[in-house]
Amino acid sequence: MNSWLLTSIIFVPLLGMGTVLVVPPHLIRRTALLFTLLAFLLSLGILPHFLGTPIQVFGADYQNGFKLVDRLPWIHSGGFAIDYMVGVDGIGFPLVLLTTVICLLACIASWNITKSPRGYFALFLLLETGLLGVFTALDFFLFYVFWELTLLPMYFLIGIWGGPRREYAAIKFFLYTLLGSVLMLIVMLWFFFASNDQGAHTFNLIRLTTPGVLPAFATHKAMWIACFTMLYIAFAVKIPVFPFHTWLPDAHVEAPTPISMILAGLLLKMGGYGLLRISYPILPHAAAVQAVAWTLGILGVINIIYGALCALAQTDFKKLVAYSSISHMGFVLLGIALLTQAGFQGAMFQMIAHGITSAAMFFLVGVIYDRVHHRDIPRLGGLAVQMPIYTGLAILGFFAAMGLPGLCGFIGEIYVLLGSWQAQVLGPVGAKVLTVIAAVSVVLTAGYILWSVQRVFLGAAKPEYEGVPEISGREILVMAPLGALAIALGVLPWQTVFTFVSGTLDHILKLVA
Amino acid sequence: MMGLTPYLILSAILLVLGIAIVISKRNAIAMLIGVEFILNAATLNLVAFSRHGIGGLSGQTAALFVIVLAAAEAVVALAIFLNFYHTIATVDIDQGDQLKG
Amino acid sequence: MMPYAFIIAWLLPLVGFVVLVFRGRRIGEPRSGYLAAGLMLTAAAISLVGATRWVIGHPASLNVSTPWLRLGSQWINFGVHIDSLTIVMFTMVTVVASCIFIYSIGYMQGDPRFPRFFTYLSLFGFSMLGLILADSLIGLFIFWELVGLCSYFLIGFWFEKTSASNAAKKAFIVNRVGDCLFLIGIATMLGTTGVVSLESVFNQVRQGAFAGHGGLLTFAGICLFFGAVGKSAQFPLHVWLPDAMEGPTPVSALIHAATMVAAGVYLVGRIFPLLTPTALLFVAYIGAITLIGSALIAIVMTDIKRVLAYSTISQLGYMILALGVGGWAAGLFHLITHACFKALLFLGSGSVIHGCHGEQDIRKMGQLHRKMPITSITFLIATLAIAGVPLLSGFYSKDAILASALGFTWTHRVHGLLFILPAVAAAITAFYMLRLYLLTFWTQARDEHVHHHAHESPKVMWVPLAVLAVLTVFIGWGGKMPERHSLGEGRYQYEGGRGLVGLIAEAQPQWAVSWQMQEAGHPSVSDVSREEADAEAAHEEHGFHLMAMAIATSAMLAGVLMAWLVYSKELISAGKATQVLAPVHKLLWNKFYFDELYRATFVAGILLLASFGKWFDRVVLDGLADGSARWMARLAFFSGLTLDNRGVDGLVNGAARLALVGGNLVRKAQTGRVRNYILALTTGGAVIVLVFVWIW
Amino acid sequence: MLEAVIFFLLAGLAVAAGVAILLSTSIVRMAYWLITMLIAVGGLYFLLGAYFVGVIQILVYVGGVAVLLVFGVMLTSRQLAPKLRPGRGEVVWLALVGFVLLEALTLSILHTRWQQNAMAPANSVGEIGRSLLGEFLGPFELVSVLLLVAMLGAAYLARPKVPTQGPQHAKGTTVP
Amino acid sequence: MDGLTPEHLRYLWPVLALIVTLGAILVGALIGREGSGRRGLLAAALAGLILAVLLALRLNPHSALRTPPSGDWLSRYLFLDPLYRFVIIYLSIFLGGILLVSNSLWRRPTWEWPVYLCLLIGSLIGMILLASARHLIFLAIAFEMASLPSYVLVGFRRFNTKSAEGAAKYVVFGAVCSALMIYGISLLYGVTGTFDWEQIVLRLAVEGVPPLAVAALVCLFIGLAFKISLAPMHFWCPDAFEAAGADVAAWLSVGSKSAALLALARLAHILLPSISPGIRDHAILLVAVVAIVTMTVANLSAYWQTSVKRLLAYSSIAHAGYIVCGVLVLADTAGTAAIVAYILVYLLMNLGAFSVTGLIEAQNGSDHLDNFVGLGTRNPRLAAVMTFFLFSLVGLPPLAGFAVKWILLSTLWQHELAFVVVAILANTLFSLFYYMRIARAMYFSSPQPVPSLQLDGGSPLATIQVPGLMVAVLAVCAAGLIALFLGWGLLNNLSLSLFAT
Repeated sequence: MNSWLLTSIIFVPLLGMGTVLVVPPHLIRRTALLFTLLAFLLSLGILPHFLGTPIQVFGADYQNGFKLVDRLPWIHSGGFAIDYMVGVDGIGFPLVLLTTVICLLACIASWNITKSPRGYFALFLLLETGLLGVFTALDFFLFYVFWELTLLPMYFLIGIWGGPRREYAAIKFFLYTLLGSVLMLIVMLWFFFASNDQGAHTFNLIRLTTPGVLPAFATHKAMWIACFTMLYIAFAVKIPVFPFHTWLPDAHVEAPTPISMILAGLLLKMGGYGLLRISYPILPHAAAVQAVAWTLGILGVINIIYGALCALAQTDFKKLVAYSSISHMGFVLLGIALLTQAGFQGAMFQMIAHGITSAAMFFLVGVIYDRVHHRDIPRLGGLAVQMPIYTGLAILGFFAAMGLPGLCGFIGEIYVLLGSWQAQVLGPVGAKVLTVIAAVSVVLTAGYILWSVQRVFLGAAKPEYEGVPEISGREILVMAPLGALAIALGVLPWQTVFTFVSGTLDHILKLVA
Repeated sequence: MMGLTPYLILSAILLVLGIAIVISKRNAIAMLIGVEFILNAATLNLVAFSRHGIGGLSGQTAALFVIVLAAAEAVVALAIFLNFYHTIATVDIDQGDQLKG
Repeated sequence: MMPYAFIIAWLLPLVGFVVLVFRGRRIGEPRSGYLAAGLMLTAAAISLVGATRWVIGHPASLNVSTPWLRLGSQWINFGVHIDSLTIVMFTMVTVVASCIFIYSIGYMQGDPRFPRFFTYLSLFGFSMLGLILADSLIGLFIFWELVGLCSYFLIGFWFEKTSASNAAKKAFIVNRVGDCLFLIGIATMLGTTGVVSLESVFNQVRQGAFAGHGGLLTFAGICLFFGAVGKSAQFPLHVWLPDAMEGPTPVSALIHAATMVAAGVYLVGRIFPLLTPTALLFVAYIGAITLIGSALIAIVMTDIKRVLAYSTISQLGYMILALGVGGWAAGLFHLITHACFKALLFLGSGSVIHGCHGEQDIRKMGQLHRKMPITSITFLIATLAIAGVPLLSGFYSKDAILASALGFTWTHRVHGLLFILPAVAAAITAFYMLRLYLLTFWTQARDEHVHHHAHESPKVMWVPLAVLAVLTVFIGWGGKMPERHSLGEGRYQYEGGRGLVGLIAEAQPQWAVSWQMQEAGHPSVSDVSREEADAEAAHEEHGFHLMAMAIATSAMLAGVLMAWLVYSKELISAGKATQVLAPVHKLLWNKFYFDELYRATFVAGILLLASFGKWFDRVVLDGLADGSARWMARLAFFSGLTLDNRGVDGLVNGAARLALVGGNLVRKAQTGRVRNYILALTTGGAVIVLVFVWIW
Repeated sequence: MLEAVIFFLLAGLAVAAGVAILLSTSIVRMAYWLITMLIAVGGLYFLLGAYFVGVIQILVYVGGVAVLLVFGVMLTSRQLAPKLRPGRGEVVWLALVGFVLLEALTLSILHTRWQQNAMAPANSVGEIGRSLLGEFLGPFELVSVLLLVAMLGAAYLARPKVPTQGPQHAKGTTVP
Repeated sequence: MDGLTPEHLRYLWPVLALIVTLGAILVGALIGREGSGRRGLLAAALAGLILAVLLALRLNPHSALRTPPSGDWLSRYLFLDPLYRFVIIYLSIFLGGILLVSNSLWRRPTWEWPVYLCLLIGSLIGMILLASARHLIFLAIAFEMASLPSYVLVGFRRFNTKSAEGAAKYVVFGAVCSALMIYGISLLYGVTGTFDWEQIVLRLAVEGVPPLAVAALVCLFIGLAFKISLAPMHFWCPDAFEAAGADVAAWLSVGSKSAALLALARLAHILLPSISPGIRDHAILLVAVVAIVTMTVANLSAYWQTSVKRLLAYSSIAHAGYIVCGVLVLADTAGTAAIVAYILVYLLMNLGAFSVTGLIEAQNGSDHLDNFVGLGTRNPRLAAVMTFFLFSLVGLPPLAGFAVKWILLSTLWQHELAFVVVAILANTLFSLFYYMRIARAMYFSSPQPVPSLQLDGGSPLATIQVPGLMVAVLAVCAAGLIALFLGWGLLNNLSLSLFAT
């Protein structure tokens, strides 16, 4: 009973890419906007399917918590049972919605791309298809294909339309992610040949979560530790986590504004989503091991503190925002690592909240860059006088990222902190120590955000930026929805996010704990 | 009556000599001579085996074919060397080191 | 019906904020002020009506809440809790705020960003009232930070001045340090008790949620208290309040005198039942240190607003001390009275500054009472009130505090300091307040230019001064502290309170955590026996009250006399005194060097750590990734047998640097001479044959 | 017994020819030594009783291939080819590899057990003809096509430049 | 030999058809007017190829891999099974593509066109027979049949220094290797007394493998390894490909390599299962080591290349290394099926990549990397298609290169050859660099002033006119890559069905 809604959402951008390649030059931007808008409207179609279910009973258990499942046999030959299977559940659906929203806004933001727009918008739409595919794929092979599909367009988008050191940044991005995906390929092979779902091998992510489908894994402890580490590295590169994060600042600094909006808003979520979709449900006993929880927790905290510290010391505005993304994503990892219900909910919410705030912040930096053509904070200053409306929106965006109550950043952080405080997996004291260190980041975040706001916006008006034009209508069109979302998620988090997300997360936790 | 082994040893010696010639000589045609040595070693083997009752007549017919192959190869090789000579005015194969890396 | 009235009153400023945010610029200068002030006045009216209905109606407490969100498995409700303390605080905040709103219409006249000022003020009003009504720790925390945000905007209102934006940033970050510990406190409470709203937390604690680990309850109590320390500028985190004076004066009056800084004391009052005796002792000592330290600094300050700022810190120290020693009603009563006269003082100083066209240094003022009669009279009333002259509100509340302090020190002799320090500070307070008043209004005019131009502020500014002056005088009358009867198991019962202090005392928590309970962490342990407690209460009742009153008035008189001698009669010249005590004066003048200390340790430390982070990230980690590529490229290049003239032309650029290249060695083998190929071939063949034959 | 003497004579001659080629530097002398080697091997075939193969060897190899080589030598060495001395390193390496290969082969030859049955009777050309068209009919047909293609390629390459272009012998000139 | 009825020759028809086309072209060239244009002969050649394909399609051999010599005459020399049929169809269609490409890239005088066609068809016949040869002498002759025309083809541009040098080296190297192979065959004949591979295997299984037979097998392996360009025998490949034209290079890189690969796979899958486990493990280890060394050497050397043909030569060596791993899987026919699937996609990738390089070489002067600079702006569509081929050669998912590499990896993994899988993955990661260099040149670096390189005619950095035929070929290749990825289930079924009993 395929409902084809999800498949249409995924392949509408691909159709858009086709039309963009053939449409006359002056229509390119409009067609791209049309198709991203269409994808967004279709993704709204998913909403009624989730609104109907009452909160408690949502998603009876992890297996049949999936809705709008489209299943098509794709490759059934020579012992392979790969089928095109997409579906969406509590954690998938919000990310799909986030993807369509951010891509729509990024499309509006890339209105003044001058260098070969046809190629730009074609790759842009291909990237959107890849992202939508990653968040809905339920077959490991399909997940891997879409995961790699996002690699190609991003490489060219950064490489061709980027800043001065774009080639270096692009190849570095490509290499880090490819290294990760090669490890994922090995794990995919391992899962496939070790699984026997009623006798046959399977890639189906749902079937793999049922106990007994991976018999060899139940007995050999070393096997699932190895698999878990490899998968973790693949996802850690994307989140990014401490040792593998060096590509992010370079990629962000060099990528054009709309692309870094998508990079920060969506690509970083692939890592977190991967952990929640593949690592934890399929290898629950690996995740429950105290040593694993300790390492992930510590790495999460390092990410938070290290990101905040580096952000404090940056002079390039965009690099500062990039490091702030690392710090915020550290909360996601900490939330997931300590296996508490609130922690999971916090991690998921933080992913969505960070999507909104980081997209907003990168757009804001982009707006400044379009006007003054440099991002050097010491040289900036006194913009509040020239651009009051822009400063108002910027304050909203930056304070949301800082985690001010009433805005979306706060809810994610408070959930993760309160949740990880009660974690039992690290013994009575362990979790509490980690939470205290993470809580300190609240001060550091306030530090670097206020300091940068002060140096960029406040202070006396500088003659150098005399004639700087105020924020344009189009730019407000992009910032307004992000601001509204930040407030809505901050004031009513339960109605906007948690009703959909908590059901599935509770079941994943039930699998693990 | 001579045994089979001396013939085989001789063919082994011819093989080694052939390889040595090919490697040590810088003149293209000399290398061809080396190749002829190897092929002769092969034909000698074949004939020796067939005459000592292994595999009957097929060895000798195979030897014939090997000779024909050698001839064909020599023809093509010489044609190429001629062309090589025409363009680079020497037969020293080592001069041809533009293509490398 | 009652709670909904208060909720409407609470939401009015929010309406003002939303309207002003979008239409502020269009509404323009005076009208946006009238809108904001009008809304606040209506809120004040509603709360007054509500308060009178409450005093007559007498319900214990009212709760309204709606489910907001589910944290993990616990449901968090967002609601309103109203008891007599809330009523009193709500009325006080709305009344003082409306006075200040009206005042600032005059004060901020002609400022280009006039509407924006009132936008921030309305937002502050909304979040402060929200803080008072919040029924759960998390609700409290949310408005806690929103209030901090408004103080950030208002301090940094004139952001062209870098000192203003620095002060704003400093205020917010120091508040954030306090909030961070507050958050940890909330996490502990939530972690152990599993519930959020204050009522249910108290029940859980009483049913022994902290059984077995009393220490954790103390730790949680202290963490929560640190939130208050951050907000009410107590000892370790007080550095931001003096700098906050950069903001416009009405802001200092509203936020940094009456309301926001009081929020810390209100929080301690709310969580009082959770505080274990050790925690209370810690609170008391912090209060004591703050009040004596800031009082001393206030003596040497020359900027009129800085003096008032330090006096605020000192008075807050009093309130915290009162709560620490168990005088719950006394502390909070002092909070209300202090709000009135300190707001009056600040507005008075505002009108002085307004009159002297922005001049804040009292050394340049003098003889202004003739030029600004109303301001000087109202300022005098407030000064006397704060000094503790009888019949004024300050006297009653400070006397109550000293009484409870005396009561406490009487039973716990070892903590004698807790009474001596406030008593001494009472004298010092009287001294520096009188000094300020005399130097500003009575001594001969030191700066002719300032004196000449000084003029009385317009009607819209001195009317609020008058209203506040009236309040300062009458608010304390008719107040009587209720008696306390112990009902066993740490439960107490109060009755017989009259006046404002009686009203406040009604909200006093019925029970407190006793020593035994702290060790055992479980209430069932039999508490101080009933009779013994009653005896102690009775004894305490009469003796201390009179004795405290006597000591307080004598200290006040000493202070006033001293100030009179030094400044009015110049029998003891101030200048000579400063030379004799030069080192002490320098120490006080530099505010015990706290600012420099913090800047050297924390700020510098973090910045150092940050630059290390940046270096480590760029050099070490990036270096590792590129280095390995560069190293391999160098190895390959070096190992190449023959340099290929055509192949390698400037290949080592960015991308190459990244590529792992070991190919040169192998590529060089491709010498182009076919004989080498065949040599390699035969060697390969020979090796393979050898291996096989050897195996065989 | 006589047979053994003749064998050692011819084998010695063949090996001597090889060594001579190794040592000599002039290409012309090499060609002649090649011819002697071929003849020696032809003689061995006669000794072995494979008369037809021997004759073919003499006819095709010596008559055809060797003559072709000599022509090649004549055509390509118009100017006196420089004495081409192999480098020191190569000779040493060569000797080592050669010795290892030889040792391996001889050891394994001695090691294998051959079906030592009697020398097959000297067979007539007819039998070879029958096996040529019987068992080896496939290769026979294929070889004919091979020779056609080889001849075609060689003829193409060896065709002199089309006169219209005129002599262009300088190195590196290219004919589009 | 009893009478040969047409019935016996059923399997010979396709090959006969090719030989007849060869003859027809020769006769056509002779009787046709001088310089009458290439179209006529091209049509004749294509007709011959299509005829061969049709005839091959009519055959429906029983699918067992090894067929006892049935009545058919050819079965004595060839393994007449579906793989033989597949090879004919596969190589003929490929040659059709090559001819189309050559026709549009042709810059030489028209009288050389028929020679070119004949040489190509001759090598085609040789390759087809080599892939399924069973009788060792037949194998040797087919080997020569495939090699001799390719020596001439490499040296086809007669008086060009590079091609003459390349051909000379290639012919010497080839001659030595084929001579060694023939020597190996003679030894093998000595040990087993027969040329028929089936008998040899039986004999070796019965009596065990004497060291002389080992040496012989090694020499045989050296011969085939030369053709596949495996590690120690790969030296000729880069020089030959750089010397030859891009279309000839494509033909050699796919045609001769896949034929030799199939021959090796076929012989190994008959020999290895039946000989004693000791020798078999060593043999597998040898082939595995050679494969891994090939991959690594090729990938390492490819990075520094500036001539794209040379770079693609190293890439073909690397891919040969990947494919030969298929031989390691002995248990069932999955290994050979993986090889068949791989070479099918390999055809598309290489044909595409070499044709684009050919175009650039013809119209921009030389195949130096600098000529690729700024192609993204000059010919966006051509650059896009080239990027397709590059990323498929790397093995990224949306393209078929990944699918076949996946089939190969999963088959290897299934048979406990994990270390080979890891080696292939590492090399894939590593191969990314040199493919990226071409992509980087095309897209990222802006076209600098005229690059300093010797020109074979044509103006550098000029936009490239892509002739009609070429557009068709490129489109088919690119579309094939996508289609085969989406439908690689069918590809897998096809390759498996070749061996399903």
